[in-house]
Amino acid sequence: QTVLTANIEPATTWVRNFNPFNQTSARQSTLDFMYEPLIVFNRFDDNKPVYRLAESFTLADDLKSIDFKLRKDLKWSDGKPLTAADVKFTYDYIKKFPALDFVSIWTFITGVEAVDGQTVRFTLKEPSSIAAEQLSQLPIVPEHIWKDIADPVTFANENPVASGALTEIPRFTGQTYDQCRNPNYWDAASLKVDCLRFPQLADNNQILTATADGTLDWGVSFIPDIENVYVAKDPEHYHFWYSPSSMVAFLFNLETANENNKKAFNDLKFRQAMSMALDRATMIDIAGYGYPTLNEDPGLMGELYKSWADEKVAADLGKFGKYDAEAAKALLDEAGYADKDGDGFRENPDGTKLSFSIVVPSSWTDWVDTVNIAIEGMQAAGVDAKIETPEEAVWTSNLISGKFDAAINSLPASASPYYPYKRAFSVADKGKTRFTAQRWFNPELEALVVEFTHTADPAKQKEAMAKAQRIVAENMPMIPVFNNPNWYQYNTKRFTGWSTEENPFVNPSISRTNPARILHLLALKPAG
Amino acid sequence: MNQPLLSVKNLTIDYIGDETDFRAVDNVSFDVAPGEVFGLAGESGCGKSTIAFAISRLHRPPALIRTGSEILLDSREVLDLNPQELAAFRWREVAMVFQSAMNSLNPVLRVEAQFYDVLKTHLGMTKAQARERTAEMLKLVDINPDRMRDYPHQFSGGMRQRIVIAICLALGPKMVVMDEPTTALDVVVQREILQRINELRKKLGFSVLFITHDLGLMVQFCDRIGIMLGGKLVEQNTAQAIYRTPQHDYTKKLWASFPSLHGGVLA
Amino acid sequence: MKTLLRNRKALVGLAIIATIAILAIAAPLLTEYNPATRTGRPHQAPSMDHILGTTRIGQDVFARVLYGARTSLMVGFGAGLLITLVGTVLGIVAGYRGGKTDEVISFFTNMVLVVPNLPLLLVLAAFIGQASPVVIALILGATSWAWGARVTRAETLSVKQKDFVKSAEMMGERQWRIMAFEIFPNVISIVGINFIGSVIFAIITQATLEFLGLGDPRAISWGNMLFAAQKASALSVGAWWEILTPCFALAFLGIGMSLLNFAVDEIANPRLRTGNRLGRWSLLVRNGEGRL
Amino acid sequence: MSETILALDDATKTFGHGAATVYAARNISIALKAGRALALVGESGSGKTTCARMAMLEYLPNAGRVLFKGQPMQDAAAKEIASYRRSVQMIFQDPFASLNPAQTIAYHLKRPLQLHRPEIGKAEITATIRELLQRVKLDPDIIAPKYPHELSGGQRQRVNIARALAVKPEVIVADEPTSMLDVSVRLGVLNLLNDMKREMNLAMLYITHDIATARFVAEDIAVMYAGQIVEWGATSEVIDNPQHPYTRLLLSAVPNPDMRFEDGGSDMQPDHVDAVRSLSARTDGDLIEVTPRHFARVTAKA
Amino acid sequence: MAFLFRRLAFYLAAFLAAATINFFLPRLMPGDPIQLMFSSAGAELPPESLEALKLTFGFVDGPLWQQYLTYLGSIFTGDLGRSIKYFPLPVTSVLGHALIWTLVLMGTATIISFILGTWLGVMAAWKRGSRFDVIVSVSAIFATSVPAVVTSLIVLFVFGFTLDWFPNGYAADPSLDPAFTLQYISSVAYHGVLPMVTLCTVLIGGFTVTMRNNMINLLGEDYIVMARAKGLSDRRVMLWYAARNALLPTVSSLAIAIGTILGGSLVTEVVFNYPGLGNVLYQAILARDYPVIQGQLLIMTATMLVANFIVDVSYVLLDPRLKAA
Ligand SMILES: Nc1ncnc2c1ncn2[C@@H]1O[C@H](COP(=O)(O)OP(=O)(O)OP(=O)(O)O)[C@@H](O)[C@H]1O
Ligand SMILES: Nc1ncnc2c1ncn2[C@@H]1O[C@H](COP(=O)(O)OP(=O)(O)OP(=O)(O)O)[C@@H](O)[C@H]1O
Ligand SMILES: [Mg+2]
Ligand SMILES: [Mg+2]
Ligand code: NI
Repeated sequence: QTVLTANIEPATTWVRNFNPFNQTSARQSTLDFMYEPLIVFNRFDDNKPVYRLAESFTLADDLKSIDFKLRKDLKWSDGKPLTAADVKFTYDYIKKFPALDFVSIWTFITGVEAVDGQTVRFTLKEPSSIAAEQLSQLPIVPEHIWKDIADPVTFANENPVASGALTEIPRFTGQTYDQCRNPNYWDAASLKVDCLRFPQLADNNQILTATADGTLDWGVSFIPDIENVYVAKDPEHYHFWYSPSSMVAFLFNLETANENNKKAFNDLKFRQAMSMALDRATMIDIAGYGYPTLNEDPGLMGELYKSWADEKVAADLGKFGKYDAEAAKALLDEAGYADKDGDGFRENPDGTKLSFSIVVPSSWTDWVDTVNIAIEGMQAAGVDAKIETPEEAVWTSNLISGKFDAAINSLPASASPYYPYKRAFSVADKGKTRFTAQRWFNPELEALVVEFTHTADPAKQKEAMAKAQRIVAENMPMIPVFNNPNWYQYNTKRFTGWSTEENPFVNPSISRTNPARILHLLALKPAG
Repeated sequence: MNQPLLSVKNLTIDYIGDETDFRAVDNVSFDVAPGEVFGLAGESGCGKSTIAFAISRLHRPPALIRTGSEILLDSREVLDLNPQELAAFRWREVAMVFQSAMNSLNPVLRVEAQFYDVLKTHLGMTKAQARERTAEMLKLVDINPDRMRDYPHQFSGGMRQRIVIAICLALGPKMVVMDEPTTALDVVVQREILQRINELRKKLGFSVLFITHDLGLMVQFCDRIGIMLGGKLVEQNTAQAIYRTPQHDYTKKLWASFPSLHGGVLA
Repeated sequence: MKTLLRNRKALVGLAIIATIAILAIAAPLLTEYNPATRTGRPHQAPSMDHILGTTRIGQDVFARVLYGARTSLMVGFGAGLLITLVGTVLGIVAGYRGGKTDEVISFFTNMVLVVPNLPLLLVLAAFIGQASPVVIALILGATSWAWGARVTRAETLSVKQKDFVKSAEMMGERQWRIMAFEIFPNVISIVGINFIGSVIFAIITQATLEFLGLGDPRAISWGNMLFAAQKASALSVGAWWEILTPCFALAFLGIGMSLLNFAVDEIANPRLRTGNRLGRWSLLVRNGEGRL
Repeated sequence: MSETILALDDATKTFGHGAATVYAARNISIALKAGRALALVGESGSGKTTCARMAMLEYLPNAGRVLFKGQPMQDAAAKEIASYRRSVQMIFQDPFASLNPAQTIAYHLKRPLQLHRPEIGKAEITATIRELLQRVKLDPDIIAPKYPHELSGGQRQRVNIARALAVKPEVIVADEPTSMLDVSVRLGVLNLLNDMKREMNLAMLYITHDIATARFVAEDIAVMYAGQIVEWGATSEVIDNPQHPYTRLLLSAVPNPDMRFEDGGSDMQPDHVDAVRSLSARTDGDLIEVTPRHFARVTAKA
Repeated sequence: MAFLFRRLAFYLAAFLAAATINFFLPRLMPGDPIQLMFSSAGAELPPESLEALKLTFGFVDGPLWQQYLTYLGSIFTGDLGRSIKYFPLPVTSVLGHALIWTLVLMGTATIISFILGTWLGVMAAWKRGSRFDVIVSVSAIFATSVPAVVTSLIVLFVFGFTLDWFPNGYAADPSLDPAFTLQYISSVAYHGVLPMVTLCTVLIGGFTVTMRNNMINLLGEDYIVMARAKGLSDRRVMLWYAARNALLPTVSSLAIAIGTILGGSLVTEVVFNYPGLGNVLYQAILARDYPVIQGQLLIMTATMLVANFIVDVSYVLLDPRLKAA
């Protein structure tokens, strides 16, 4: 038996919960590993679809419906056949129990039907070119099990019957659990790893210990000073690779309750000056141990969406994304921000006081450090910026409700800039998520984002994005500083086949947000 | 006088202080004959209890018995006894009633257990034997033996005092030291107890070292009396002599401060 | 006060606290670094430039520990004062007034006593969110007075029995005057012990709360230093100076306060005093000048 | 006959309730007259202090009255109580406990003056304190600034007396004022009390268990047993001609250097003592005037 | 007996009051668990699913008084709701599991340090002023004055990291299944050493000092002197007369110490990643897991009350003087 030890999530004790619809309390090895997706889109390979339960999909020409064709002879782990009926059941089921619908798929589709034993058809509310991606996010569950479950919301699904690679739980304690090979897995031939083992690791110190002593084969944690603490322990086998992931950006609340600050925040020149006051290199170097990737793109593309970036935007507006203390001061001078009362800080052009705090969750120390460096820069430019460190929960709710002046925030990585734009700039999301915290909205931009999903033509999509990023770059609603690293450590002592910097065939993260992890797992094989 | 039972010679005791020492007993010498009642009188703090403690060698640091002091009991130097000898000596030869007998019984042990302690340690008695002896002793001091299973707080002050006396006499000691055994009691009870002790003394023949500040009582009860002042023994004589013909000024002053029941002031 | 200075424990304790206080006050003279800003590369080991090395983001540990002392002392003494004030007033009032007043106060006292303090504080600190040192001092004051109230009440009850209180009552003194001038001066040693104990408690608790991440991370304090060090995995990456420095600072201050506590204890209860005399006694015994 | 200033009239005080009721004082009637002292004697726990406390209004009798110059004080107004407090002063048994260790002697004397003699100005207070201390034969310069623990027991008791005198009282209640003092200083304090009583025409309640000192100080004596007065009358009359068995027992138990135990001093038979006790504890019977102004409780033989 | 009833009534009242505080406190905390989960769940949760989450965890808001009544009812039925962080486990099972470990850790540490501390205190008082006394007293001062955080960090640093003699976390080797096997039990013991040492260090000083002070006060009592005068052996006087009586106030301090112990064990558990109650509480606070916080405070208060009551009872049983009262 080959057992691969991995760390997905920090926890103080494992709770046996494999309910695939529960996004917050179920074990993070439930999706993808246990419930096979229909299709996996490989972001590291031009977002190409890798067919899993589905062997193909067809998007209608009007982009208003989509058919998935399932593979033949699929089986659940208990040996019962997996058919289009199960898919239909699943979608009907979550319509019945909205608490299960963790991606609100029923706001996206209007109907589901089993065309035949192998084919399901979804009808869409709006034309969408990304329907396959959206619909692949949800797990498919066996009708013969779930139809009898009275309360699927609190159902812990302790002994799952599923379709994925690893469905069996031979051992589960508060401190470790194993998830092993599905006896009826359709792709068993590709799977060389018999079991994944998840030891419970509570905090950085423990993770660090487990990583450094070689217990972990696959890790996704932040390791400080990794060259010394980890790689140096066994340079031959211990490796890491930090590719760019979610974007970290500063933002100003354009609707802040503080009228004086609001004036400045709504002044594009002020925002641009602030952006130029940020010493991004130092943030990366000091706060981030050098691991993050610089992001100076006012259009928010950065390293991550490089292929979508419009060079002209960078040429025209790129300078506002770069650290330039003198230019920042000059721009502020020009815009009329001057220290009139001699307190060492600039006031608004109309003489009202300008003073704000940047909120950051207290326990996210790297961000706290980042903000401190930002404040050094802003203060050097003569702006009275301070830091405020509420708890994570409070930070989140303040961002959502708009009770703050300025903040540091992140936007998750995705296959295309569509998602970050949609998340951050949809007026419908205002007051609902922390991603719209800056409260900057632009109808033209929103139209372009919709337009992007209404065409399946890559050229048109690219054009829409080019227009969109120019609008964003011109308005600078967010001030990106860097992209977080995609934490990933791997140990080649027991397994090989890892996705590496040299051979980046798949997003290497084992975390729940990366469905391609199943592809990664299938690529691994015992060493030697 | 024949061979004394207790002979204290040049007893000097200091309480060691952080910088200076306090001389509580200063070169005190006296003898107590077998069967005799010797009284020590003097005002509070003059060193009476300190002497009493020294006789059973009960002092703990910072008390220091100065070299040159001698305490002979039956011609044996008490200060030279080794721990085993000392353990055997205590209570068998010299027993003691404390200043506040009220508090000298352990509040959480039954009376019986406090007898048994002594009887077992010194005579190796079994529980049953000890119970028998306890009953005997309690009867001696007029306490119903049925109450031996009670706790000290269930007795009145006078009864507790008598219980202590009974424990004192349980081993038939040669000498009983009584350090103000009746100060906390009213005169009637006091009188009762002292009479009882007097009877027992006559019956059992032990000597008594009796400490009090009540000179009138002392003259009534003691054969000889020593008067102490500031750690020194300033006068020592028979009770009658101390009463009728006090020599030392201090003794005279003491008598002068007693209002009497029938005249103005005594003496 | 004189007795306090004659006590060796008190002297050492006071010396420790004074040293820390002086270091805290003189911090700007002792280090040119600003404790809040980066002044060097991350995690530099102790060197001439940075006597106690630097933190994860390059702040000077020495500067932080010096300025942090200010916070610890301020919170400690502030909260200690508050706790003692509340405890003493409630204790004396309950003990002296008796009756219903006593019943009500005692009920609350006992209730606060049976609610575990640290967990409650944890919840409170989380409730308040980013509790700054001042806020921590305030909530400590609000929740930790019970023990002091209880012992002060007990002591008041015994002092109240004393004839001088009776005498004042019979003289027709006002109640507040009796509490303030007759009783209070006589429970002062208990109040002193309570105060020092509360200071220790406040210092420890503040550090603990901050270590658990429930404090305001902007504050420069020893608890936050521990929190930051722990967050930066200082132990794992071998930056022992970052974690051990606040550890020892806290231990040192704790020991100083404890010594003082014991000294006051001994002064309040002379039986506990050992002092010099036992040493002198042993010496005399060894020299054959006496025995037991 | 001088006037009665303070009196307890048929006063009863109990503690506890139900089966655990203690009759600390039962139907006590006593009268204190100007220039005279009444001694209360009796064994420990007989209720002497309880009587004193009732007289001090520290607690009120459950039944009966406290009369001050004929006025019942139980439900007097606060103002009357205040003047009562000023007129009736107490000297406590324990000179250690009755002075606040945290305050100077001067403070102790200053407070009653400030409270009850507001007519005395600030400047005069110091002079008055000096005068008071001199009156109790203490040197004001040395004593006034000292703290209680720096004084001897006798000195402290003198300070207590001075404090009681500070407000020019009419009644002094002294609860065993000398029992904690060394023999050698006792007499001095008693003499002082005697002098004050005469000079200032004070009425005095003198509580003691030492019948000999009672004789020295008091004109009248009342013997208590188990919460009741068993006998009372003029001191010499009661001592020389005791009527109640308990009084006799008490007198016979007083240490007497003229009677060695061997010489028949040990004549108290336990049986006799018990009999006297149970007789004295009975609550039936009345105080009968045996000879003029000499009362004894007579209990019918069982 | 009446005394015990009075106490019992007090405990009931205190419990209700504490329960009420428990109810309102978490509800006043800013930030709610759903938003927290929502934010940490990442981007793929669209805002619409917030409602789904609220449904999941039963966060349907009735009027406060109604919630309060339901809550009071739930206390007495023992149904404390479901944990949010450990969804869908019921709070009782989350706490029950943690309780076992806390009992193992705290119980053992308390017993060890109580016995050892008491013994040291007795010996130190008996040998007053000796070198033993000096060493014990001074170390006790040191031990009591160093915060649990500091002790645990230093212990972890020295024995866990630097010397690497003991594991840095867990209650047992994760690769073993819980069972009554020698292997598992010895693994539990091995993992317990460091937290235990820390807790003992934190606790022992207090016990030592209390006992020493009590003893010293008692050694001046007449009945102790009398016991020595009786010729009893030192050992017997020390144990049977002095220590026994000095223990009484110590026992009562034990009840109050439970609070300190809970606090100390919280920090220790967090530092050593020990799966006990303290750690659970800490995590619950961070995750705003109200049901667990509530249940936890309730359990802790109940523990304190029970401990106090046991002490009250045993006090009455141990001290004959109180029986009469
Ligand atoms: N442990 C001690 N340390 C220092 N001094 C002490 C100690 N014990 C007693 N003394 C002092 O020694 C002197 C004699 O004390 P001792 O107890 O012998 O007096 P006493 O004559 O028995 O007085 P009393 O009649 O009040 O019992 C006193 O002045 C007392 O203050
Ligand atoms: N506050 C009280 N509560 C309950 N019982 C009391 C109280 N005060 C006095 N007693 C009881 O009342 C009785 C009389 O007490 P009191 O103090 O008056 O006696 P006493 O004659 O002054 O005794 P002593 O000579 O010891 O001072 C005693 O049995 C005592 O126990
Ligand atoms: Mg004495
Ligand atoms: Mg009395
Ligand atoms: Ni805030």
